[in-house]
Amino acid sequence: MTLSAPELATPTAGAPERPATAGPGRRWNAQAVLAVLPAGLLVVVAIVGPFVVPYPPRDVVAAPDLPPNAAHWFGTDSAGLDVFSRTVASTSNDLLIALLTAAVATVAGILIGLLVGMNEARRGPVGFLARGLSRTLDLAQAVPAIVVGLVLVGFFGASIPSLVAALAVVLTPNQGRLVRTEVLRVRGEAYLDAARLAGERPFRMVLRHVLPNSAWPALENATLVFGSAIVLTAGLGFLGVGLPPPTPEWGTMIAVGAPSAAAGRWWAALFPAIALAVSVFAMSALGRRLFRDG
Amino acid sequence: MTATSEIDETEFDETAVVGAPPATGQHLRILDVAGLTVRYATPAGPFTAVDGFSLSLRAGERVAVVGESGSGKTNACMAVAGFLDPAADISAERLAFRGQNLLSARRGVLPRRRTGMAVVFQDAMTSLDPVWTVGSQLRAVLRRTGAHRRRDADAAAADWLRRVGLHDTRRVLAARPYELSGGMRQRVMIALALCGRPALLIADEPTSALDATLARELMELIVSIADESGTAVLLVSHDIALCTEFTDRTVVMLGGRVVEEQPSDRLAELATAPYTRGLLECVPTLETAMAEELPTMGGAGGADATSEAGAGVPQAGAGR
Amino acid sequence: MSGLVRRNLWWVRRLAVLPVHLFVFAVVVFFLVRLVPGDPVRSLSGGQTMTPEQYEAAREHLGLSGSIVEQLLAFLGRIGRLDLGSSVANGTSVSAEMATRLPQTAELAVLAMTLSAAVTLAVGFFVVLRPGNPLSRALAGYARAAGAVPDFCLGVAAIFVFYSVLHWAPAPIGRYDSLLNPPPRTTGFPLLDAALSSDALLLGSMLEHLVLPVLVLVVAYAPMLMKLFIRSLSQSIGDQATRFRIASGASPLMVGLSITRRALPSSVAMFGTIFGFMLGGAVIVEQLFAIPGMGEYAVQAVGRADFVALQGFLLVVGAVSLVVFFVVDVIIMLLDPRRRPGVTVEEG
Amino acid sequence: MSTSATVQFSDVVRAFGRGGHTAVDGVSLLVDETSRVGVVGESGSGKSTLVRMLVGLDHPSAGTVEFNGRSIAAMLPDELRAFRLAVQLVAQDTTSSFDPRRTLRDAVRRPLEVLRGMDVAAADGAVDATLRGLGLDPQLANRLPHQVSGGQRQRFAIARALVVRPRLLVCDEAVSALDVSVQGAVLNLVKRYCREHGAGLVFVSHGLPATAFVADRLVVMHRGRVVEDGPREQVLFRPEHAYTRTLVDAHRRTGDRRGSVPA
Repeated sequence: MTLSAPELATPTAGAPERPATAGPGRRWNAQAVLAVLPAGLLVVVAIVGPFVVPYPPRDVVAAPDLPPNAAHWFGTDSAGLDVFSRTVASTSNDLLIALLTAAVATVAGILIGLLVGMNEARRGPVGFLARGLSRTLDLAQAVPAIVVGLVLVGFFGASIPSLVAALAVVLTPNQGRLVRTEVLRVRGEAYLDAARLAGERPFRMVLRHVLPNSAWPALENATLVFGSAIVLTAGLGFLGVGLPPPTPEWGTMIAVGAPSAAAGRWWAALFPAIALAVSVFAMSALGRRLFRDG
Repeated sequence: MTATSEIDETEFDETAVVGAPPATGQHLRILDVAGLTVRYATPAGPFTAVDGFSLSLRAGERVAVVGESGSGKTNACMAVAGFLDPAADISAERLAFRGQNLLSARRGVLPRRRTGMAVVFQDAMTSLDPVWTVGSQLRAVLRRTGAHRRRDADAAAADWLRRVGLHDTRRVLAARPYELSGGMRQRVMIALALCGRPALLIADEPTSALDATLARELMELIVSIADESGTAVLLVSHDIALCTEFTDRTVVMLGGRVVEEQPSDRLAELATAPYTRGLLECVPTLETAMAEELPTMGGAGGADATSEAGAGVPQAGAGR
Repeated sequence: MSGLVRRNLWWVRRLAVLPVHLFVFAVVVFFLVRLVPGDPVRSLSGGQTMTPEQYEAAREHLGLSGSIVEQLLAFLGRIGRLDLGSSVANGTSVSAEMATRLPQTAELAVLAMTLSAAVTLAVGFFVVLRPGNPLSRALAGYARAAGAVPDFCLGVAAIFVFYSVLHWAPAPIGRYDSLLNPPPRTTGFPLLDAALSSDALLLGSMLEHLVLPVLVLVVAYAPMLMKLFIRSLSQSIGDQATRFRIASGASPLMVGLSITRRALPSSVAMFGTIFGFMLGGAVIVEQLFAIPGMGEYAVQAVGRADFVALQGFLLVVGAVSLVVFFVVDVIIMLLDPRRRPGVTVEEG
Repeated sequence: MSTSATVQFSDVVRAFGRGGHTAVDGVSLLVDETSRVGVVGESGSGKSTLVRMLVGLDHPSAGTVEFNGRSIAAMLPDELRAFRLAVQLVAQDTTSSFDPRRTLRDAVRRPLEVLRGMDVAAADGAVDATLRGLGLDPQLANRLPHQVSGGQRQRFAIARALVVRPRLLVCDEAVSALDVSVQGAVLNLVKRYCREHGAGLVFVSHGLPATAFVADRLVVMHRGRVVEDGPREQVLFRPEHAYTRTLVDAHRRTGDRRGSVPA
């Protein structure tokens, strides 16, 4: 599967010099609007799309394999479902899964990363557990994400919650590793010593200094997690273990359209594929805008 | 390797000095800079880091460029060395090294070496390549200067280590930079810079991370090897005392401009610029250590020179 | 002698933890499979009523009898004998299946990764050294967009364009033309076997059938490597060490080697991860091109709720990935000795 | 004037890692609020490790470091609070000693809030007074650390240490990263604070003249050990250890060359 764990798991050695620019005073220009607009449109489509589509996305509405025409803008698939309506209606399912996954994986990743990073060097059972957890995060890389997703969803059934849970299991380790690397960096910074000298208690210190300074890469990465989640959801759909048909979902649509494409009827697979790529692009552009300089 | 007292002739030939007097190296002007200006484009408009810097250096001469942070000293010298970012806008009336115009040199992503010119930087730990052994790094340079066979290069490398005072050559040659102490790394860096027998060595704050003892040792080392091989030295430093002790001439920079140029040994008597005088006064010495209060600079300093007039100790404490 | 030992201790130590990792992984797989809800015996019998004896026999057969500790020990014992059990669905030996399928996938993965690595090196240097060039900007953009177009989209598009429209590629079914006979099995790797059998027709057909899947994998995965390599290469070029190399007068070749050696470790790590992924996870490409590899097996196993087959699949994939990671770690430690265990680098 | 603050090092050893190097090797040292001690030595001589143990950021592997007779490593929260109020540090690295995401004001105010339990308004008043005393515009405090110059940042670091009015001020390479034109002003501030408040000082630096200026007692460290400890004049003019002699000599010769230092 394309965008998957390795893509995300690149804790850059030595954090890039990124001064605290996330704060106020960021200037808005045409570029910024351009970065945020697609993601905004996507959300709008996801919310209102299912209500304004011309045909019911789950029903057979016309003859199968009609090429794009005035009545069916994107044509119909091999079962006679309207590709345009299904492509639009899929947005809310795919986006919802991806959003929830990105949120769960990021929050869990930050917590695990903090826990591991702060306790790894300790002696005693806490340190031992933290080191074990740290190794587990590394080992989690050994199995392809799509396979883990496949197994989990295959066994536990495909629904939005189970997909989110499975994808979160797959994607959390990367976020955790990313945060852990940052925590280890922050732990060496002199301002933690200064806080200790100011009498700060460990818990407050984590909250005030470690968390804000180490969670950043994971937040930036969250949009990539979002992209991976979309791609993985669609990939599972493509393999036939995603949301059960006739639920509109891009991966399932592409799977249905693939044999048609091999026979020269390109439209049933092309449009959902474009929708998929556009949403991943839109979100990564948003991520770059929100969490990076300039 | 024998120490020749003259610049390597084969290297000299490729940049034949046009119209230079056929004299000995002593009278040869090897570096000629006039009106050097370095600008950067910033969001807030163009920023001039160096403004009309001029300097000329004869073979074997040692010149210091002194200034505080933001004085443009490093920018000026790195422009000469060819190590400025391609984004920097460099212009000059003249910028020539051994008769070769340096301004026309194309600047790409990778800086180009200027034949006959070597540079040492402040931090040996980051300057030395961390993943290769010291021996391999020395060989990489020595193989280009005649020691083509590995055995010759190895012998020459060991020889150079001994010249910089590292006598445990077998261990040092096999070591990687992080396995050496700070002082040893600094010496390895000097050996690497000088073993290519450059005509000019540009040393950018070579000692500022070291304490006085080590700094002196290192400067003495640079000077003795440079003297032996007739290498000119351009020393860039904020340490005015060090500069005046180890060089022939001192150039003082402030805000991108040259404010003073004097023979080093008479800088204290001849200095006319108020900034130079202030700088000389400010340097903590064992003499001023006995004083009640250190002299501070008025408004002449850089961005930090806030008025000291009203500065006292904290008057209102917290606990009252 | 002791010097020899000390010099090699770093990779020996890394090798020594490999079995530990394998063991931990096996235990995790064991418990993961047992976490699956429902009774595998009941669901497999398809609702047929069983006598208690039949039921117990079925449990026994699946390794589900006895306490959890006994089950684990039996499970580990069987793994030790390389026996992965037999498929619940059709009774075939999982080990035997793996032995024929792993080479199929490995061949695909090795070809795709070799090509990706070559492309990455070439593109990386080009992009970093010629930043202003329009082609280099386009390539950099492609690398940044890594992953936005997933492999199944690329695969479907490739089949449409090169098979149905242009007719350049053969039908996306299997490894070779269905009219040809399979090569005699000598190494297990189909392409190698075909080459050894000197059956030019078969070899040609195989190569023809490989072009599209390999290209899809390269186009989908190489940008991830490229993105990372471009980043670390420009970091490495900007290093003080690079400047000092040039300043001290090393040859351009040596400067290039120095830059590359410092840039490579992070890309090598990513290479290993992607390679591991492909060995078990070229799932979608195998599905698309009907290649009988590991991924296809996993999809079938999930479809049939065949937990023995899946367990075996996970173990093989995990083991292969862990070995790949070991090799990657050793290569990284060779490139950058600071990463060897026990090496401390003082800061600053 | 107020309670005493005495830190006693007894045969302190600090070794790192399994069989790793020994940064501090058997040091016994007493510092209190009556003395202004300068500690000099080359990089790697164990100065920084000594400082970290002195302010309780690190603890010895053998021997004890005691504050007013109580081992710092074994302190209860209340004792630790008293210790932090009495002993404060100005650290070496000005760029990383402030959290890049928090304002300078937040950093300077924090010790008052935590150690003295002051509310934000009262603490802010005290912070402003301290900043003015150090020649800093209180408005500057609302900026982020990277928005002020290095010299200003170091003054904020001093303000953070002085805001609780410690009895013992510890400076670790506090001026090494500053331009000479700024160094003098900072050194003057440190010296004046100690004099006017009768506070003790431990000034650690590799620069001998600056250290000698603020200190009246000099301690010379070499390879983890204290090789010389005595009144400033004695160490400067009648050094006993060979290392001290080279060190003093290095400075004297530099001065000689400029023709301005008396023998």
